[in-house]
Amino acid sequence: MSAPTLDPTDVKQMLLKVADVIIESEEMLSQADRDLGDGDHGLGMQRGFTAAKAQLEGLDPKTVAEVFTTTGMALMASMGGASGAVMGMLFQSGGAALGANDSLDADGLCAFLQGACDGVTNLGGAKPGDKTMVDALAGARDKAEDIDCETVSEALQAACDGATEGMEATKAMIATMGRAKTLGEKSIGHPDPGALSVSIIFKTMSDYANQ
Amino acid sequence: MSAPTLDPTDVKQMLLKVADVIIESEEMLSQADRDLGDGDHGLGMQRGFTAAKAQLEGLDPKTVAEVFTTTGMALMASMGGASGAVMGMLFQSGGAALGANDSLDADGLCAFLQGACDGVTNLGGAKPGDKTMVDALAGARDKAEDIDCETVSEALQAACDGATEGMEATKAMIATMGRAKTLGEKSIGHPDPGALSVSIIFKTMSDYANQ
Amino acid sequence: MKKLLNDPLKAASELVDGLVDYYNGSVEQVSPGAIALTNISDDKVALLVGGGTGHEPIYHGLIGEGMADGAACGDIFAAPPPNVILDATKAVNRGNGVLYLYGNYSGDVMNFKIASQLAAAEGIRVETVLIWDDVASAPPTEKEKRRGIAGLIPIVKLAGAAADRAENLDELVELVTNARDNTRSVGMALAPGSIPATGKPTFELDEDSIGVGMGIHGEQGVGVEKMMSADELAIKMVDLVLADDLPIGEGDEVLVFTNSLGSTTMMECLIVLKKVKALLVEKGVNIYDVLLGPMVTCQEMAGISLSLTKMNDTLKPLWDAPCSSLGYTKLGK
Amino acid sequence: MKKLLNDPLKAASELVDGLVDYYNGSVEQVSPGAIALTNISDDKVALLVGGGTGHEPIYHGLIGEGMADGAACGDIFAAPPPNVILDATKAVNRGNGVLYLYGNYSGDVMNFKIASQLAAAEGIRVETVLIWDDVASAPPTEKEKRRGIAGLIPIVKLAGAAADRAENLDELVELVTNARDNTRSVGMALAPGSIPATGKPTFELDEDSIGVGMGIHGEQGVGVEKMMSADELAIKMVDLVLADDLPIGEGDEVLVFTNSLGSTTMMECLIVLKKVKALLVEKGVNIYDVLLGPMVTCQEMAGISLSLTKMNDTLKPLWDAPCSSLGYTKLGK
Ligand SMILES: Nc1ncnc2c1ncn2[C@@H]1O[C@H](COP(=O)(O)OP(=O)(O)O)[C@@H](O)[C@H]1O
Ligand SMILES: Nc1ncnc2c1ncn2[C@@H]1O[C@H](COP(=O)(O)OP(=O)(O)O)[C@@H](O)[C@H]1O
Ligand SMILES: [Mg+2]
Ligand SMILES: [Mg+2]
Ligand SMILES: [Mg+2]
Ligand SMILES: [Mg+2]
Repeated sequence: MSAPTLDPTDVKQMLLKVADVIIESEEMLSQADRDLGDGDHGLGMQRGFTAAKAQLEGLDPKTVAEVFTTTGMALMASMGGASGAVMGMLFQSGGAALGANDSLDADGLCAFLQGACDGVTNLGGAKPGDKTMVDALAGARDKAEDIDCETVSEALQAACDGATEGMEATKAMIATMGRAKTLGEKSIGHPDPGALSVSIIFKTMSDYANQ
Repeated sequence: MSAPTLDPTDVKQMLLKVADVIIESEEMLSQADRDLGDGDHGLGMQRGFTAAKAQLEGLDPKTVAEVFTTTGMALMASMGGASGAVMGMLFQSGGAALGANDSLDADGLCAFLQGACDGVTNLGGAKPGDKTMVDALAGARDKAEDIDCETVSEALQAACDGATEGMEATKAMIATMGRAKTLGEKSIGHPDPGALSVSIIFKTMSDYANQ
Repeated sequence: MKKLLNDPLKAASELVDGLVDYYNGSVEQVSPGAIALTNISDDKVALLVGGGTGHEPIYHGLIGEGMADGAACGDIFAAPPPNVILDATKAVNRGNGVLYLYGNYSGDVMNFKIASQLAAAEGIRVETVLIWDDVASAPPTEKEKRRGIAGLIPIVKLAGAAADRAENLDELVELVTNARDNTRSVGMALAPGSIPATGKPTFELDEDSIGVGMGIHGEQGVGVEKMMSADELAIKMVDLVLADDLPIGEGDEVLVFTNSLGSTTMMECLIVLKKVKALLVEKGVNIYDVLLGPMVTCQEMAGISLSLTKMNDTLKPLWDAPCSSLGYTKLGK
Repeated sequence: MKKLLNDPLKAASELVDGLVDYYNGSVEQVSPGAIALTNISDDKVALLVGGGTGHEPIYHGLIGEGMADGAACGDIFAAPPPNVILDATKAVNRGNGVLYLYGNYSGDVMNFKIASQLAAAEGIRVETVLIWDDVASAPPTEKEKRRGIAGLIPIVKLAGAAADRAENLDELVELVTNARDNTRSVGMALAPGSIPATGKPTFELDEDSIGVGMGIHGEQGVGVEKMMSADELAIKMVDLVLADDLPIGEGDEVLVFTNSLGSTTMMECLIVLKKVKALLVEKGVNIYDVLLGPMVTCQEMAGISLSLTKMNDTLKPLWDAPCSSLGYTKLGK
């Protein structure tokens, strides 16, 4: 499959897949947070996507937006922590930008990414370069916009590449945001855990659409 | 020297020597208390005999009793803990049994030992066999009484032997008294720290009189 | 690391249940993690605190008579989600608005921010005062970047008394801002606590080093130095606090608080207090009252912090009022 | 082991100085180690506590309004010498006699015994109540061999209220004996504290073992078992206390106290409390009040103890009275 668009049920399947991969990545994400923060990022993401999965499984979605906002609400309500707020906001504001569309195309993904970026930046004030998940998220948005994609699969591939680059770039940055992220120089060399999560999310979405 | 009697100044010198040896034995006594108790016995004895030394140095004794009771009071007031009470009492009640004598002979030593045993037993209720300093003290008393000594030097040698035997015997006993002395079976094999102190005290006294 | 837990991942929810048990009838859990006093009076301007669990007795151990009215509890070391905060907000609101008072950490700020939007949408007026007492976390010109540490104990106590007196939410904001703006702290880390879920240490620090100004999760302070004596450390803490922008000197009156970060003993807090007091008295500063003990902790972390609150005529009667909670209790003067 | 000390051998004297600083005018040190409240009323029957230091906040952190009038402080883990006890006795005595209330350890018993003889010689009437709440330290038929552990917190609080009411020393003895005889405790050791002077551990325990009924210095209990969950441990503690000779069952009212031995966190105490309460409620026992936190400690020892005090009509008003001290403070009911 290399789908031009995804319907609400596809998006639901795609996010269920994201949930599974994130849940499996608990140890890796926690380790990343141990290097930079308080070591709980994997646990929070696991808790959040377990809740999201339960919500999604019972959902019969009419719109694409619904799938994303349901995920966002579930993350927001169950995770707590910095990442609960920002990951929840990513999916909620991203979803809200999609209106009542019943399919996700390349333009839709760009709108989702822009909405997600705006929501998260508004909420937490982090800008690219602050070594947060915003680096990966803005990377995804920029790349997906730059390349003039025809299909959602291509756009997701671009978002995945952009998120990965953004995440890779955090390794060289000094952390300035977040609870335990004031290691200063010592934070250099490690990727931001939230950025790692975002890159995993878009990689899994891209893999789903391009499988 | 193998003195038939000791005058008050000799006794003072002898106890100053005891103070030095006990102070030097801090680590050994603390280690013994670590094996069986809370590890502070050497520190307490060091504190006590440092105080006793200061008192004795300023003392111009008229009676033998005075030297012992001064030592006892200093130990009692400065040490605290179980050993402050029992070691203080040893010298105080032992000294009190000597009346106004201006020299210490073999009979005097026996009276001292009997007084010391009575005082300590009265205070703490420990009997020989309970794995306390009473084993060494009663051992000293019994041996000094058994052998019909002519000189105080001989009597001190007997007290030293008796105390050492009493201390050695505590190794095979199960502790039943004292703050941290309820290790039960595990206490077997280790000498009681207070008994060790008592054996050092009489060994030093005997060495002084028999040097 | 031996810990008394059942399921490490349920530690937060079990400890909140236990907290409700501790309060033995005077506190209820309105939804998981949202707790409130059962006897909040009808005309009260409500005070809500909250944050991650695992730092007991803060934050949720600070509710009670003359203290906070409710708390929103997150998972271990994690800010509470907006819905938990909203539920707690609804439980304490008596129609006169709710003050959110919590430590300035980005997770907490974001979740409380979303919660206040949700509350506003339900017609509940909410205001926020952020606690940012840690002088080692940013320069005085950037207070909004400072972390909230042990100063939150005197601040919440003063705020609790203020909430009992305030006519309206604006007055409460003003009183609590007064308390917050007159409080400064600095912390010294000796050894990490452990993360209950994993047993791993919360940060790393050499056996012979002290994290000067380090935060309660191991956040960077003003440097790492060689282990020092209690007196040297007291001098360093007093210097760091007095060098800040709040003038404290001759004739001023202060609350002094030596807080243990967990396993540092009261013995050590008392020894440090002795030197801190001597230094302050030397400078002509008067001690209005003293607080001491493990109140803002990070599991069995070793370390200590010093907080000073400069008293004024508004704060004194607030401090002198009685209060009762798991974390801090005092008789009235 | 990093510790905030100056001279390890002076830790005891420095911490007592710091304690006087903590009390900020309401306590004075009449001679090294002997401390007393400054405002004891003229007709009071006085209450004196005491013991080794290093277990803060006990014993000396329990003086204050509605608590003890004075304390005799020994060196670290060592009973105070008779002269320190005597000085404290004289400082608190108002001519109506003094009650000595302390834990049943042979060093303390001997030193207090000598002190009471010295006090009698100076015409001061002294009586003694020994605290022996540890059910794991001897069978019920040999109470006089039992150690005093965390039960001393509720007992000293009840005694403090009793001392404010008692007409004479005999009445005080009777009230305090009532409190003592209705209190039972058991402790569980997880890891040793350290001896401040040497940095060495106070005892040894395998990484996967728990000392069941072990004393606060590592004294033998009823056995060593494999590490267990918080719930299992709560069950074990409740069983051990309820199996003792004090009947506690359906309809009875108890104070419940989960004490941390030092570095065990409030989180863990709360989780254990949750199960303890469930077990008691299941048996129809009513919870009169709850105490929780590190109050009877041995440096940074890890472990927990459970104390239950069975309430009766004499003890209830004593418990409900307000009190204030470093170790325990409560508002009146
Ligand atoms: N202000 C912020 N804006 C965007 N992302 C943030 C912000 N603060 C923190 N984050 C993200 O949250 C991640 C940490 O999440 P997590 O460890 O779950 O929460 P906490 O920091 O509360 O323990 C960081 O790696 C970072 O990507
Ligand atoms: N009741 C007693 N009678 C005689 N000696 C005792 C008694 N209790 C304790 N001791 C002695 O005290 C010694 C312990 O002294 P020390 O370690 O200084 O005091 P503590 O037990 O208070 O730490 C024991 O080795 C024992 O010989
Ligand atoms: Mg984290
Ligand atoms: Mg000892
Ligand atoms: Mg966290
Ligand atoms: Mg001792």
